[in-house]
Amino acid sequence: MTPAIYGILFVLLAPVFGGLLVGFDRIVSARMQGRIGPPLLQPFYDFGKLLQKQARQVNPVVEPLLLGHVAFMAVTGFLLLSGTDLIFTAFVFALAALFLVLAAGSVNSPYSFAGAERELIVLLASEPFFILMMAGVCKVTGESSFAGVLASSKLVAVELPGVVLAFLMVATIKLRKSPFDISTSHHPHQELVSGLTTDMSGRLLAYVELAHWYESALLAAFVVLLFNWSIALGVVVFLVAYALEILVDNSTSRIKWQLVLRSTWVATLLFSGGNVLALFLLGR
Amino acid sequence: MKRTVVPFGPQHPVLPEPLVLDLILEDEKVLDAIPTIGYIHRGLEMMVERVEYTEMGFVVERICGICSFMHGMGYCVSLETIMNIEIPERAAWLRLIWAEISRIQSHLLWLGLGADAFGFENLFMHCWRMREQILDIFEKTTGGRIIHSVNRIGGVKRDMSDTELAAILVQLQDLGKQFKKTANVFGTDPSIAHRLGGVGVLSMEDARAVDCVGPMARASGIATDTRLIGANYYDRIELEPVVETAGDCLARVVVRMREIDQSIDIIRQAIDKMPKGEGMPLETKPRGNPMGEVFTRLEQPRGEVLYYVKANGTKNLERFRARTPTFANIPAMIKLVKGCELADVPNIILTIDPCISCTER
Amino acid sequence: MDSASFLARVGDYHKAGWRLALINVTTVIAAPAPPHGAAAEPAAPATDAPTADAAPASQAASVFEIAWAFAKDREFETIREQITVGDAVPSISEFFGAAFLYENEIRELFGINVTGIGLDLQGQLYKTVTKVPFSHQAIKARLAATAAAAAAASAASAAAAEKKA
Amino acid sequence: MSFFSRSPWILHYDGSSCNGCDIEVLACLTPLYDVERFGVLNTGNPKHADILLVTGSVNEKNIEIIENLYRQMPDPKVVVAVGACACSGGIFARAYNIQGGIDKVVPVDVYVPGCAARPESIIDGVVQGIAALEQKRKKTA
Amino acid sequence: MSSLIAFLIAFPLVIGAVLLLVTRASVRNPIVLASSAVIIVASIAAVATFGNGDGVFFGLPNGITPGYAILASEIAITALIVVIGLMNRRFLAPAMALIQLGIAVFLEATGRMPEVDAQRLFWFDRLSMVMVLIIGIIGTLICVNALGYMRDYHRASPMIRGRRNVFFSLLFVFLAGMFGLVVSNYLPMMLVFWEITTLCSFLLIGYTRTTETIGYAFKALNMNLLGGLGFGAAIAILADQHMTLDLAKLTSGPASGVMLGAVALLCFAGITKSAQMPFSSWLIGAMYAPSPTSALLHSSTMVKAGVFLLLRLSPAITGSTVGYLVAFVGLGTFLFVSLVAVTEQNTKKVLAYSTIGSLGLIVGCAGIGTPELAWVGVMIIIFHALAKALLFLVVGTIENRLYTKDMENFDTLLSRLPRVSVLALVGMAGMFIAPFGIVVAKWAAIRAFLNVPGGQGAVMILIMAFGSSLTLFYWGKLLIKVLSMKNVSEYELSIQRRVSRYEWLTESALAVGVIGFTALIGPISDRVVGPYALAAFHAAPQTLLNIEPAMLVVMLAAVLFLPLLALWASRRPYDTSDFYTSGRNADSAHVMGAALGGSRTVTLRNYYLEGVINGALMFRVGTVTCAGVLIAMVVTGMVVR
Repeated sequence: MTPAIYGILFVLLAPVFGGLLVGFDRIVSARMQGRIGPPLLQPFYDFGKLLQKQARQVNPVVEPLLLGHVAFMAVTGFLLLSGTDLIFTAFVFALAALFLVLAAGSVNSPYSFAGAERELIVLLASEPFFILMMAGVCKVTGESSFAGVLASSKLVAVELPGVVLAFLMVATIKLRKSPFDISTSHHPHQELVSGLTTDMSGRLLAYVELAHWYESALLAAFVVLLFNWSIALGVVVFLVAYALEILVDNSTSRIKWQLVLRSTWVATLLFSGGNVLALFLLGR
Repeated sequence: MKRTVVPFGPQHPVLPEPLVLDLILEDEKVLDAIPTIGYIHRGLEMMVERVEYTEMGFVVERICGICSFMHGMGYCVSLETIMNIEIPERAAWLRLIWAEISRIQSHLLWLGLGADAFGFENLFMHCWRMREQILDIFEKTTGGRIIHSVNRIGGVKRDMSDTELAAILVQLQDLGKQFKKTANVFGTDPSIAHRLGGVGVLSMEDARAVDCVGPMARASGIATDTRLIGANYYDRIELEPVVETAGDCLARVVVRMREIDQSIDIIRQAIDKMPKGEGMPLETKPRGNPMGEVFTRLEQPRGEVLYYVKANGTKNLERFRARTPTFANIPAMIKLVKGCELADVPNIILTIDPCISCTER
Repeated sequence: MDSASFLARVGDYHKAGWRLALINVTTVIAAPAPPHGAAAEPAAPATDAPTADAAPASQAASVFEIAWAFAKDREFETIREQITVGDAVPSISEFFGAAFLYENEIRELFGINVTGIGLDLQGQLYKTVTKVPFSHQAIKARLAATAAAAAAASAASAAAAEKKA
Repeated sequence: MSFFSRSPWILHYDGSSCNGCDIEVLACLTPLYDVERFGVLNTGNPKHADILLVTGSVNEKNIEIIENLYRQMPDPKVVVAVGACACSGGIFARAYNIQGGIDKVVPVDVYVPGCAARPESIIDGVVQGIAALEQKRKKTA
Repeated sequence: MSSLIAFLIAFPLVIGAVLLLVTRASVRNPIVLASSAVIIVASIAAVATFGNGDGVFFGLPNGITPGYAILASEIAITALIVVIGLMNRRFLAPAMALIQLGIAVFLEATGRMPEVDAQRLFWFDRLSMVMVLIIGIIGTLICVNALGYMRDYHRASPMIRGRRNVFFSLLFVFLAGMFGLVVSNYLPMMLVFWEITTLCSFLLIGYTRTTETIGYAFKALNMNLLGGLGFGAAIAILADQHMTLDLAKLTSGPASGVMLGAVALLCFAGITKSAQMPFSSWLIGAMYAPSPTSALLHSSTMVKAGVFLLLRLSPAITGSTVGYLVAFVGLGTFLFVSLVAVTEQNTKKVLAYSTIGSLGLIVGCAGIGTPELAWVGVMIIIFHALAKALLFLVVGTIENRLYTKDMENFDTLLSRLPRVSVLALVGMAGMFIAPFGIVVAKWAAIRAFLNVPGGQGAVMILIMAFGSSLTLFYWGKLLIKVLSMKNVSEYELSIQRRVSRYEWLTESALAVGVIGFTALIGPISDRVVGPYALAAFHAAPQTLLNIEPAMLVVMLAAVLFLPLLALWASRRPYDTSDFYTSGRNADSAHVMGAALGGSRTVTLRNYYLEGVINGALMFRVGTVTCAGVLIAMVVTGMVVR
């Protein structure tokens, strides 16, 4: 029954982890920009305020879809940690992300719609990587569950260097960082106003935030899969990678969707694909 | 076939000011753009009916809060021409210095906004951090950060002491060095090259065809700079127009970045050449009411500005008209927006450095 | 105005590489201008015509002076034409595409009938509260209002002075 | 105390302003003033905003825009008029296309004076706006 | 027992003949309804009679042998093709039909045909069982649906001459052909049924008799006759070498030598019929036929015959080069049509590409041939049949209300046709959303490909990763359109009321099926698909490891809970708001302020990745690539072995 407890712990603690991460990010970014920045707990203040604020909806399907988005992000984490097949969690992960696209798309307003389309493109760009990564992890360890991979004696990252490399790129998408933050307004002044969150207000926006925190925590869990000696090692590596992402975020502009798609696919194909191909050819 | 229509503006985060475009998109390619403005139109030119010509300068300064100094100066120069007033030499030099400081301020402001539009928040912050130093200079020398009101018909209101000028020059040269680093980012960052390079290309022929002015024209290889006509003591300065030939958004950025250096150099020359000393005359008092008309041309940060003033011998002018650089550059912008990507629209709009309040008055 | 010869002159400027710098309109309140040859000389006020700042005679027609200004390097030249209200003015969009903004503007602000504008903004450029604010009537109304306000103010100050006394 | 005082998000709209106050509003975000210290974000989207900062006065064309933006903001919401033009029409009050301050269109909670309003006074206006926000929240809650 | 099967084949034939004579709708409707009910009951009865579904072989009642009936049928079919071909001045199809007949006659005349085992004419196992249920239930539901659809179709297009008697007659003959095909064990007999389905699909595609559809019909005919030729050649080889014409014996284990060559030719036939590249274009052309035709071709008949044959052949090709090459034809097709589908705006074509892609996956599974992949293949057949039938019927219904197939015109469908939209959403969810069957199958496929040794395995996983993401993209686009909402007028709302009760009935039944079968995936796996794979490959599939079927049910419940939540939310008052239009006027009927004054309706168009993916180019590249692999497959089978 232990795996299920891990899953429940994830559902409870991931938002705290994700929120603190965002708070940390905002402070570090501000320092890089020559500013002091907000308090560490600012994301939680924002979240609390959004819950207190009136939620005005354009249509009644947005809220259920957003709840689906949050719920399935949490469910993905739960499934992952409670021992469900890794490759299947990649599909559930995509479903969770899809709910956000649908919520934004259902508004049928120009900016939300464009944001939704871009998010779909971003999904299209990132999803192959996650499937490949999970397949690679399974192939290397011969295991198919989170606990199994953790128990494996091999350090996965050593055999999947290409996947680790591509992960850095794809994580930029999932963390909604420049240069890949094309679908939401990570930086305020963008052509899509607030991208797919444009028409969401109050608690609807809070759901998106919460889901994003879960998403960040999920990425941390994925890193643990790659650095499977211990959870602590994985989390530390994730934090280092996150710091790197902040740096990249602050030293690049947002690129256009064509390049997002092309570059991510090429990276996935070359690094992850090449890596997985090598694994198969070497008969590991 | 169905096409996406995006209502771009009047309220849009990439546009600090209201400008409206209906963008007709396929995927994200802009097939057509239908523009309109008018959200800032105040009827400023008509204020001549109510405001006497001596006070009108303060209204004209508020055509735009970014080139406020240049607008005030343009108005005063126009009336000085009509009334045949020769202004004291030191006043003319001071005007030139303030004008060039304004240009640096405006370019830094624009570089920041431009960077923010393509998602480079960090650069925005650094450009504006540097810009605050310029605002400090303005505050010290004129009393205002944005609206300066130092121009008078016949001269300027305030003097800057020679030591102060020397300190300003040091400060500006230091800023120029700081700016080198930022300029380096603009010049070398591959993601910026992706966003600006080859985007919104205006060839030299097109630039001539749409009659654009200022950095917009200079980035397309047209060596036009109204400062070259030599009025307002620019004939005493060594000045080469900054010209780039690529004609894309990046070229327009580079032109403005180089002009910051150029302006610092002009200020250095001016401080060298101006007459030194305390208590020199700053103003020649105008007498009577103006009669006659004039067209005045100046080079603002955004390009050539034109003033038409017609006076009829009364206290109120008969007609005042300002044709600002953005007004002349909007046709170029509309031309460039068609056929670009949605993500390029903010960059293209911003690289003309639009000042809608200038345009609409 | 003679459209054909005017357009020919504009065309010459275009061919010679001049840049359109400004299209400027000034409202001149005077007797109807002579039908031809007005372009060369400024509007000669008729002997009994009132000046602009004085209250205009109600019979006088609105006259606009339009100046098309062209620039080439340091040079700067204008073509000037005087027209009366209702006269059609040809657009110069065919030579100078950038003219559309000026032409839309003078149509909205001065009520000048510019024909054949390249990009017709259908009166939506400024969409002012006071329709055609620079038209003869609008100017007259505003001047009258200002005069009335001034008179009222002076009467009030006189009354105040009396009271003080 | 609610979270509103810790996380006021701003929507800035430029009415018929001369740009002066606009760029001062933007300057508040930049390193010298750094309003993000107080949790202030410039959202650029009425649906996310708590405080509507308007610079410049009301004219024929933007009157409905300001109205629309205000209507699209979820409650509780506060309007801060920044600069002389937004407060009363300022120097342009009698220009033919100006209808006056923005209180002609939407209820204004805080008036920030100045031509152009200085960043310090804009920040002060926002702080007062936060207080108004708290009061409105109490009323609706 | 055998009489039930004979009834399943004969009854639709008879009904088909009867319907040919019925021209009045009032007579036709009860006949179609009643006979559909009979077929459904009979197919369920057949499955029930066969008990646990272990493979059984049997002959015709009273031990009758087909004798010359097979040759006679072939002559009849060939004659029909020749006549129609010549009438339309097309000569390729008649030529191929004649060649095929020539082979048959030659074999018969020279006495090369081996003796028929009268007791092994039919083979009924779990795969046949699945197919019989799909044909018997989904196929008949489509026929019933067509009652409503065709009425509106002819109302909407008065230019087309109504020949509904022919249409319905063909539908039933088609079902008969399919029933025969999936239970045949004797290859020449199977070929006859095979050609019946080819002929029926040809006639159905050309139903409207416009120049365009006649062109597509002949394209379909030509390609399928080419496949039939392969089938015939395989029979000729087997007969010539005095090998067995018994399908079960042929596929009892890995084939070798000459037999592998024959199997390769049979695979070729399967690939043409399942519209894999390079033969995909015939199925795309078939989209111009009335929607029930598409539904029938895509879900329960025709293309499923192709993959059915390939799954049957799977044990014979597993592990061989031929098998790998077959797998790559399928997986290559999956990847390339997914790329093409991303750039396609016609909803029916998107559905068609999606079908070809899903079939490609099955072909890929069949080519590799492990117990797990056999499991995946059958699962996809089941769930794809349900979801795709539903989708085509729903799109048909929408098409008859809105007069458009353009996906861009499906926006705000949830507001305009709420109940139809819900059905469409179920269908789409069934195609690509996580707990639904096809996604579970895809996941299982990736798992199984992990065990494929060497570089092939890696390439397959790469194809799966990219292909699945592309699938997500094009379905996501369609889903956004359907899910969007706006305020609609009374008139627009009234449109939905004109949907006939036949359509409601059948589409709702299919929607319930999509959800119900997903919930039952555990039992289906345990009782049907798992044992089938065990029987075919002599090893139990290790698929639902680390995935609890119960967990899938919970996930499904969670996904289904959301629409209920939406329904509940929509009945409750909520704070409404306009959408963001940069401060311009906007209202809930989706009208916003335009730049030059006035207003304009919001129009939005999905992205088609222009400049990144060139659909036409991808189609050509895929066709050429897969053609190359296919030729290599046949050559390997025939020559290299």
